[in-house]
This record gives sequence, structure tokens and C-alpha cells, in this order.
Amino acid sequence: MNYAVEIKDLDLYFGNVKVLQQLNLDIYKGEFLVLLGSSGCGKSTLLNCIAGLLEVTDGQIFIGGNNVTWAQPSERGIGMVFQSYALYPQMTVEGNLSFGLRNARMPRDEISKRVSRAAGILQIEPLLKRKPAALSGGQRQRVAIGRALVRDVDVFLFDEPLSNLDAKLRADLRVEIKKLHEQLDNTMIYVTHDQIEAMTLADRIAIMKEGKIMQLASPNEIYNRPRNLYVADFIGSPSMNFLHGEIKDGNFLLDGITIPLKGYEFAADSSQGGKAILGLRPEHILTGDNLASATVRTTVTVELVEPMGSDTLIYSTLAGTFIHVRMDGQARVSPGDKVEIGFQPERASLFDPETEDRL
Amino acid sequence: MADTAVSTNVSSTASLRDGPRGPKPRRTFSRRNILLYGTLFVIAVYYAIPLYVMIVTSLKGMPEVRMGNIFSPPLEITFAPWVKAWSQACTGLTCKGLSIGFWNSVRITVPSVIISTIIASVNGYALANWRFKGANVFFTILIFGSFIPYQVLLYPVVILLREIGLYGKLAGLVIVHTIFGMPILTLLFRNYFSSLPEELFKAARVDGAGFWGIFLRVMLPMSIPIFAVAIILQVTGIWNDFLFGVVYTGPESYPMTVALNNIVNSTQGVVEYNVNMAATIITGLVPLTIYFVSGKLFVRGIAAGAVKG
Amino acid sequence: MKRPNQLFRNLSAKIAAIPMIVTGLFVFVGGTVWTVVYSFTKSGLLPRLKWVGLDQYERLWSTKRWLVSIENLAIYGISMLVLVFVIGFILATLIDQKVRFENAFRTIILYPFALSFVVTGLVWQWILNPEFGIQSIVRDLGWKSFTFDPLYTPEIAIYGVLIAGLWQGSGLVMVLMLAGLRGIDQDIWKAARVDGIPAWKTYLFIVIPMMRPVFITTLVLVVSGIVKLYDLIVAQTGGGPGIATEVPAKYVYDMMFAASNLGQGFAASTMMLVTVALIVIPWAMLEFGGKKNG
Amino acid sequence: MKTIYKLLVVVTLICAVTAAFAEDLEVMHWWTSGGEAAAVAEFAKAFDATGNHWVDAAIVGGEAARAVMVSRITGGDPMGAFQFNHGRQAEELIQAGLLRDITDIAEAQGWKDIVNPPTLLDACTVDGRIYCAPVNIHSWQWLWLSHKAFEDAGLPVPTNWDEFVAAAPALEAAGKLPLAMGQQGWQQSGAFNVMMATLVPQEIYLAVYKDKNPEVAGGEEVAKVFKAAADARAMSAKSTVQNWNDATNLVITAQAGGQIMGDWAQGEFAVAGQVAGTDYSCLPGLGVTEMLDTGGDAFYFPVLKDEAQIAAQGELAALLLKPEVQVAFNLKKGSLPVRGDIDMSTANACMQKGLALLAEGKILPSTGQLITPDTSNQINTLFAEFFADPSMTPEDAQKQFVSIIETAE
Repeated sequence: MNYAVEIKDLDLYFGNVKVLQQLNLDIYKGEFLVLLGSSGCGKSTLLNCIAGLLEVTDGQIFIGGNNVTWAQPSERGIGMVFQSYALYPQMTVEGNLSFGLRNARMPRDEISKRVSRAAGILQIEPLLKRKPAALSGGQRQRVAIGRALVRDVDVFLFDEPLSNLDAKLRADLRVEIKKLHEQLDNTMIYVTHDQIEAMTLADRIAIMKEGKIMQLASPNEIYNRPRNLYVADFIGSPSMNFLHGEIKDGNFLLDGITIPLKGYEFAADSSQGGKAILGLRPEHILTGDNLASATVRTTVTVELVEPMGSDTLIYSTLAGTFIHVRMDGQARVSPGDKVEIGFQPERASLFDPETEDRL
Repeated sequence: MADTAVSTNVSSTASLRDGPRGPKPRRTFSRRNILLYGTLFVIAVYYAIPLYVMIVTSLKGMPEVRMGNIFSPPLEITFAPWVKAWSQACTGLTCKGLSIGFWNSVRITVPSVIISTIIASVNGYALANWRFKGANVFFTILIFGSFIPYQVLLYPVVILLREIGLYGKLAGLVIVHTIFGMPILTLLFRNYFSSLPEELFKAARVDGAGFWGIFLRVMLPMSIPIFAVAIILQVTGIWNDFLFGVVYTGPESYPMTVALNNIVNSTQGVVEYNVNMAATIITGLVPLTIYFVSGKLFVRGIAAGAVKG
Repeated sequence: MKRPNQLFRNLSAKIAAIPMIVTGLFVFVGGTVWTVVYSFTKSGLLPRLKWVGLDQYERLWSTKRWLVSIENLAIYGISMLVLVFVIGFILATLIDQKVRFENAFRTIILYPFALSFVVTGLVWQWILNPEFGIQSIVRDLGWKSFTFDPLYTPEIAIYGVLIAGLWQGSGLVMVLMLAGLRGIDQDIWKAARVDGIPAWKTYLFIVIPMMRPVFITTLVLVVSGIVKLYDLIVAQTGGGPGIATEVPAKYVYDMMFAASNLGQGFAASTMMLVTVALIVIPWAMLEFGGKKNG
Repeated sequence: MKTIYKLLVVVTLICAVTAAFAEDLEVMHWWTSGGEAAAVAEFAKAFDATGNHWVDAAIVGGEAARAVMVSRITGGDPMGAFQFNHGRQAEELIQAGLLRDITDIAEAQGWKDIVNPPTLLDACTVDGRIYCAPVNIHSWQWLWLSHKAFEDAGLPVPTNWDEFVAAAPALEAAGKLPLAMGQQGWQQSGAFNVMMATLVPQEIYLAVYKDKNPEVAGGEEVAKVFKAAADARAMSAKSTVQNWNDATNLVITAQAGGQIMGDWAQGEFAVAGQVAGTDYSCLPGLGVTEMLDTGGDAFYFPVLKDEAQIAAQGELAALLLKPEVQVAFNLKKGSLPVRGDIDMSTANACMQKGLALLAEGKILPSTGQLITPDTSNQINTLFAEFFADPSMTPEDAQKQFVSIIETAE
């Protein structure tokens, strides 16, 4: 039994609205799983179902091998961290950490042991006597994590924990959560709409859309081999360029340009050809010195340039489609220039325009 | 940790195992529900009974009122008490029922609501967006004014009205309602205008609009909801007023509440409870209608009126 | 370029604020000062500046009716405050349990608030009338010795008024409390559930302390309503039986307009003002003291 | 255009008519019970007959009405005329110059010679000028008894207060309320004053109210009156009605044995079609000391500016004491006329009794003429409390009474 959380055929309806449908998800022990998706995709709802804060319409939930479908949240062996921190405002930090334990009639010394351990891990000892109102956003979120920590549970649930913080703090805390995970080695399920958080933190990412999991895989896999158009479009910034064309005899035909698909790993047997969409990440369009490794080359006219320091984005039109290309930060281009670009078919993605699935 | 590169087949159906599944079964008649709905039901009855008694009694004839109990439904429905309450009930020599009071109340309420809302909205706008020197002092005075017991100001206002020659006239009462409604309404509008994005105001100023231009063309169109709230607040408040009506108007311009109290307490011979009840319902009809029709807005109105200070 | 005259800056805004300034200064400040000043005079039917020092206050505090009025207001006020809060909060929590027909329940509980005190007073006068109200109904059902006639028993008459007052006012408190409850971050509830804290404890130790602003607003609102208590008494009991349900506001009115003793009425209303000030000023300090707030 | 033109014509017409003669005069009063309303209608009829128009402004309850009248007069919105109890209520208004001096009308009509008793006109006179027109004499000292109630209880109709008190238990046994009493201070203190005027020697009444002698007020004799008031309290313990006419109605319908109330109660009996002597009895002076006070109503006229209104005021003032008006009004109202020179033979038995007493000069000043409204308000409050609270002993009440009299002016 190496699953920490198993979700089986989960349905959740709010009235007639089907928020989650026939959802299955198994999460390994010690895994850091991120539920990623735009708002309304059901990711938070799923987390709430796991926590027992929402009653499921059908299906089962197992945590640590126990069927907890009907169990109270506090009985499920989970700790949860909320976006708004949800600290009890009139209690001190210590009170916040210990309230649940005191309520469970845990012995006093055990409580203080756990509180000081959590405070130690999160480095919030100096704050213990303060009230939440006297803390910064980052400190509050640490306390909120601490509240989950003292519960001494195997599964941690994070509901967009960093969304209320500014960019700098978010990055800092992200690293800390990652460290925390390595230190504690317990299972973490983390909901976010931020792909950077997802990519950096996750062992596996579950990308959700309309109550369904679109793809469940490692960040690397999701980035390189998106399973469908939605995932491909969702991950990456700026997002993938999509070029509409046709597959014929092992080549992708694009408005006069022929791109041989040799080296491309087809996901399904779809060599017979037909209409297709070629997806190219801006950073996978080669320019300048890298052009050497490209199998196909063409020339486009630069329309707009966005220098970003580390790299430069250029906008152009290829085969009637607006595309963006990521160039070296030191590249000197200006609108009107002709630039030669090239592709590597093995780094591209192909999608069926009908099913939107990866070919 | 498992091989993270393997993507799980998402759409496949995992086999369910034994044990709990789906929602935790709940009896419809759980103890909690019986307690909850039972309590709510009893409470609802307590709140609903007076209205029920009023309606039922007002539809009975006098003989039935005398013999029956107040909770039994009428054996024979008659609208005569309503007619009488509306147009025939007497106070002294005048037997024109509540209709006069009703029209008086309309005549008092309509201009009072309009004027007080206009003045308060302009006040609130000036306070929220223009912040001239001393504005806060006046605003604080105004807010404290809302806590002064009316009795303290009762007589000074008599003098004030006498000095401007409006004592005992409808216009006088309109002024009184405008004055006493001002604190809450001003606060309401000030808070609302403060909540609008300031950029809007700044943009309008850059575009060269003046005080009134911004108010009429930028602010007003955006404040329909708060106007609705203010109007609901004022209509019910002014319609239900008794004290000011008694003190600042004469019998020929008594508002409906005062007329009701007079009719009910001016008995000649037998007390006609059915007529009294009908009169009471008629008096409450306007605010009740507003309440039932505007529903959510009414709730917002009182909540907004409540956040004074 | 010459700096424009300070006085004419924002001129339109100042002009627009004239009604407010006039009301604030003339009516609220001026009126209050006027009343306080004349409370030290021997004004009868008409106001006269004939100084009598504290005579009016001495008489006021040695008048039984005033003492009874104060006592009644205290009884009514404290009971009303406690009960309206308890009832309002309980109702709000009941309704907050995601009950079915929530709108219907809320409508029924709140509608009395739309009615005037005059209507409220009259209705409850009838329902509490021993001859055909609740008492007679229960007696007709067979319990012959049942007695429930608060409005005709001086010792408890004020509680008869309280019943009506609660009926009219608790819906408002419920709505405010409900708004307060709904305004509480849902995550707090979730956190408490994950912590395994039972609902009643969550209400008591977490939610209620969080609703302090709503409680204070409601408190101020209810208190200022209590001090103004007048219409309800006039319509329901007329101050009777005897002087059992007299209240300060009615004393003021009767002194001014029926007894032709304005000075006495002014003294009594000044005392009412003092009472309100004792409640409002500490609240205002609490509310605005810390932060600069216009 | 057409409508505006029409409107103009109408407005002009109305203006012309008004200016010519018919003047609307607003008359304010608190005569709202059945008998009272019928009586005041007589005035209205007579006044309308002069070509003017009586605009009736009735307000329920004397106290509320007085409040409105005073605040309208002092508030600068005076009505044309208003009813008041003559006595000290109007003193301050007169001193403030708000009321019209009608001495010229009084002299032209020769009121000095016809008003009887002359004290009535004295009550209208301040510094030798006359400010009001007395319209009737009301006396408080009457006990009204229902024949049927006593019949039902198998008792003879009492002839005085003591017999009535003695009959109370039997009445109660028969399911009757012995004494009907409206639960309002003025009615209760009124009943007390009646007892003070009739159950103990007359000097006591004058010593207390006229001389404001606290020793007498705290003395033996007044203590007796308080004991009697306690009896009345016990007899009226189950009386829950508020208005005096509701109480009178209990007597009319034989639900109650009797009521202490002024002679205006007679109007209610008349409206109900009851006949004095057969359906009900009236005992002046509670059947103990046949003595009546001469309170009553008077009309005052605020100072106005509008000439036409002033003229209309004059017409009304003159009309109020006209013999035929006096007869018609007082018959309906159940009060005694203010002039002794008119034919009241159509009056019923009760009124005849009153007229006889008046003729004999067995009269007292009314409390309203002796004490200020403030004092009487205090006394009202005291008795409202006394009657509502059976635990309040007569001694306690008397103590408070003494302190009121001490501070009275």
C-alpha cells in the first residue's frame, strides 16, 4: 500500500452543476502533488472533498488506506492551509497552533512539545505571543502552516497558500515549502493556479479543467509532452505557438513549408495523415547560433520586439499565424528585420484539431 | 517515490472497494433536523401570528368577533371593516376614515424622501470626493446628531419652524424629516461614493467637469443601487413616523400613524375590533409592500442604515 | 500666478454642503445647547429665561414618575438588549445552517421591522388583552385558571411591552448578525472543522469574537432605539396601568405639551442626552480613537 | 391652455367668494365621544348658518389636544378658535399676548349680566380683560348608576356613595363590575377630587386646592378621602377600559354598577337612548353633599392677522352664548348652560338637578381654576399609580399628595 490518498470515481454535484465527474486520482506516499488549473476548474473543490469539507455525491476517498468517505475532517489525518490563512484572529499564534489540540484533550506537555517543534521548523518562535493582526502576510502563512504541522499528520493540503502574498514573498515561501516537504517527507497536495509554483514544487502535476483531470504527470512530461491542446496552451509563458496544417506522408505541411516529422514520437498511431496542429514553444524556435541544430528553416519578418534582459521576445507572422519567438537576450533585432528561424520536430507537439489530443 | 514519468490513465474507472461510498447517509428526520426545523417553525409562528390575527379579525363581522376567538378563521368573510376603516371611521366629527391620513402620509413622504435623498446624496458626494476644509468637523457633528434623542431637539425645532413660518404645515414636516434623516443618509452616500474608484473622479476632473458636472454625469448614473436603498430606508422610516407627525402637524395634516392611533383610541360605543384591525393593516400596507417587493434591497437598506458611525 | 483665495477653493462643494452645515450647527448643536440652557429656567407653557438653577433637576429626580420611567427604561433596555442579541444571534445561526426555505423564514422574522411602532403596539395590545387574546384562548381550551395579562398587571406590564419590542426589533438584529456571519471567511470554518472543533465551540470562541464590529454597530443601533422608545408605549399601554410603563421620552413629551412645564421637559430631555452620551462617547472613542478616521 | 384657463377661473371664483363672506374658520377641540361630537355639531351648524364655515379639527384626548393647540399657537400657526378648560391653563398664553382680547364682544353682548355663575367669566378675565367665551358648565361631582345592573344583582339602586360601597360585594357576586373607571390619570384624580369635595366638609377642598395648605392635605379629613379612594380602587379593580366613555358604556350596558364621572357622561346615556330615572340614576355630589364645581369649557381665540378671519372669530364668539345655541349645545352635551336666563325645561331629570343646584348657588370652584396644569398633571400621575397598584397604601399616597401640594403654585 504505497498510496497516501486514493480517490475513486468521485462525483460532486452542486444541484445540477457537475463540478467533479468520475474523477480518479491516486497519490503516492511522500509525493508532492499539485492540482493546477484556472479558476472554476474544480481543483479547490477536489481538495475540499479530500479534506472532508465537502460531501461527495458519489465515489470513495481513501487516506492512508482507510476509507474516509464519511469521516469528519478532523478524523482523516490531514492538515490544511488556506489561502486567507484562516487564523483565529483573537488568539495568539500559540493559541492558534494549540486550539485544535487542546480541544482534542491532548496532554499539556504533548501540546507544548508539538507547538515548539512546529515553531522551530517554521522559525516563528519569537511570534508565539503575538496575535495574527500583528503579523505580516508571510508570517501569518507560516503560522497557518504551523497549525497543520502540529496535527502531526501524513497528508498536508494546501489551498492556494501563496496567492495572497506579493511576488517576492511568494518566491521565498515557495522555496520554504519545498524545503519543508523534503524535511518532513510527508504527502502534500497543493492547489494553485500559478504554473511556476506547480512546476517548481511538484513531483507530479494534475492539470484540471471542468472537473476533469486533463493530464497527470511530472512537470517535465507536462512541459515537453502535453497530452492535449489545453495542457499545451496552459503551461508555458508565453504560451505555445499553434500552427494549423496537414500531415502527409510523414511530413507536416504548413503553407508551403514542409516540416519532416522524423524524430517525432507519435503518441497514437496517426501516421495516416490529415489535418493537424503543430505546437511549438517560443523557446523551441531556434534562432542565431542555435540554428545549426534545426532541421527546417525559414525566414520571418520581425514585427515587435520585447527585450526582457535574460532573453528577447520577438513577434512575427508565420503562415498567417501570429507567433512569438524567444531569442537570446543579447540579440539585436528591430521591427522590420528579417530573421531566420528553425524548428526541431522532436521538440514539437502535434495535436488532432478535432479531439484536441496529442498525436 | 514512483516513476513520475508515467502518466496515469485518467479516464479509466478505478474499481471501487467495499465500505462507505458517496454521501454519508442521513435520515431526513434526524434529531438535528427535527430540532432545527421545529425551532424555526415555532419562531415563525410567533412572528407570523400578529399579522394572521390582524387579517383574520379584519375579515370578520362584529358579532363573530365578539363570540369567536381571535385565532379562528372567519366563518363569513366580509370586507365591510376595510371599507369602514378606509373611508368611514370617525375621529370626532370627521368620519372619513384613514383615507385622509393615507393621503397626508403620501404628501409628507414623497417630498420628504425626494428632498432628503437629494440633499444627503450631494452631502455625501461633497464629503467623499471634495474633502474641503472643515468637512470632517461637520460630518462628525452630523453623526453625533443622529444619536441625540429626538426629545432634546423637539422644542428647538418647533421654534425653528415657527421662525421660518412653516410650523404646522406639511413643508415644515418635510424639513423635519430631511433634517433627522440627514445623518444616516449622508453617511450612506459618503461611504458609497468613497467606495467608487477615485480614478473615475480624477479622470472626470481632468476632463474639465466641475462639481455638479461630475455629480450629475459620472456619479449619479453609478449610484442607482444606493439610491434605491436610501429611498427604501426613508419611505419606511417616514411612513412609520409617529412622534414628528404628532408634534409638527395639525389634525388636518396628520400622517397615517397618528390617524390610526386616533381612530383606534376614539371609541364611540362599542369597540369595533375588526375595523381597528383593518385600519392597522392598511397603515402597515405601504411599508409591508415595500418590504415584500424589494426584499433583498430592503435588507441591504437596513444593514446599510445600521452601519452608521 | 496668484494662489486662489482659500475660501473660494472648492466653492461649489461648500455651497452644496450648506444644508448639512446648517443642520449640523443650527439644529443639532444649536438645538441641543438651547435645550440644555433652558433646562435651567422656569419655563412653563412658553420658554422663558427665568433662571432657577438646578431646581428642575431636583424636582425631576424627586418625581416618582421620572424614577419609574428610568427604572422601566433600564428594565426594558437591559432585557431588550440581552434578549434581542441572544434571539437575534440564535435566529441568525439557525438560518445560517443552510436551512431550506431560508428566504421564507427570514421574511417572516423580519417583516415586523417594516411596521411602525404604532402598529406593533396596537397589535400586541390586542393579543395580550385578557378578554379575547391569548389568555381567553387558553382558557377556552380548558385551562380555566390560566392567567396571562401582562398589560394589566403593573409589576410585569413593561415585559408586555418588551414582547412587542422584541417582536418588532429582533428581525433587524437577526439580519445584521446573519450579514456578520456570512461575512466571516469560510476558510475559518473549514480550519475549525479540520482542527476538529465542534460547531458550538467555533461559534463561541472563534466566530463571536470575530463579529465584534457587527455587535458594536448593533449595540449602538439598539441602544439608540431603546432611548427613543415612545411610540410603542403610547400605542400599546399609554404608560399604564397607572404609571407602570412610563418611559423618559413620554415624560418629556407630557411635560412639554400636556403639563405646560417646558423647563421640566428640558431637564428630562437633557438627562436623556446625558445617558446617550455616556453610551455613545466611549463607543466613539473605541471606534475612532485609535485610527484617524473622518 | 384650456385647463389652465379653467383653473384660473375656478381659483378666481373661490377667492372672490371667500373674500366676500364665507370664511373658513378652523376650530379645534377634543370633543370626540358620541355625545360630545353631537353637541359640537350644534355649534358648527349655528356657525355655518352665519355664512361662514366651521372647519372641524378634533383631536382625541384632552392632553394631546392641548399639546397641539399650544404648540400651534406658540409655533405661529394659530387656528381660528379653540376649546380649552377655562382656568389657569391659558394663563401663560394670555400673558404672552397670543390670545385675542374679546372684551369688546363680551361687552356688546352683555356677558357680564347674563353669565351665571359670574365666576365663569372671572375665569376668563385677566387684568380686567376678557379672553374667552365660556360655553358650558361642567361639574365633576356625579355618580352614575345603572338600574339594570342593580336589578340583576337583586339590589335596590343606591342613593348615596356609602350605600353604593355597601352594595359592591353583591354586585361582584352577580358578575358585575361595581365601579367602572377608565385607566387614565385624569379620570382617577377626578374621582378623588369629587370625593374630596363631597365626602368631607367643603372647607377642606378649598384649603387644599385654593390655599395649598399642606397641613390640611396631610390631615385626618383628607386621610378619609384617601380611604374612600382605596374603596373605589377595590371596586374598580377589574376595570380595564381606558377611555371615560368606554367606562360609561359599561354602565350603560349594565356590566358595571356605576361610575364617578362629570356630567358630560350624560351625553353618552342620551346617545344610547337611555332615560334618566328609569334606566339610570345620577347622584350629584355622590348623593352625600349636593355640591357642584363649575368647571367647564370655554373658547379662546388666538391673535390673528387676517382681517376676514378676525371678523369670523368675532361672529363665532358672539354666537356661542346665544340662548338657542346654548340650549341646543348643552342638551346634547349634557352640560349646564352658562346663562341662567334661558329655558331648559326640555332638559332631563339629571340636568334639572344640576340646574337647581346652580340656581341655589351650591357651587365650588373647579380644580382647573385653582391649580396649574403642572400640579394637576402631578396629581393625575399620582392617582394613575394609586389606582393601578393595589399595594400602594392610602397613607403613602397621601404623603406624596402632600408634597405635591407643598410645591404647588
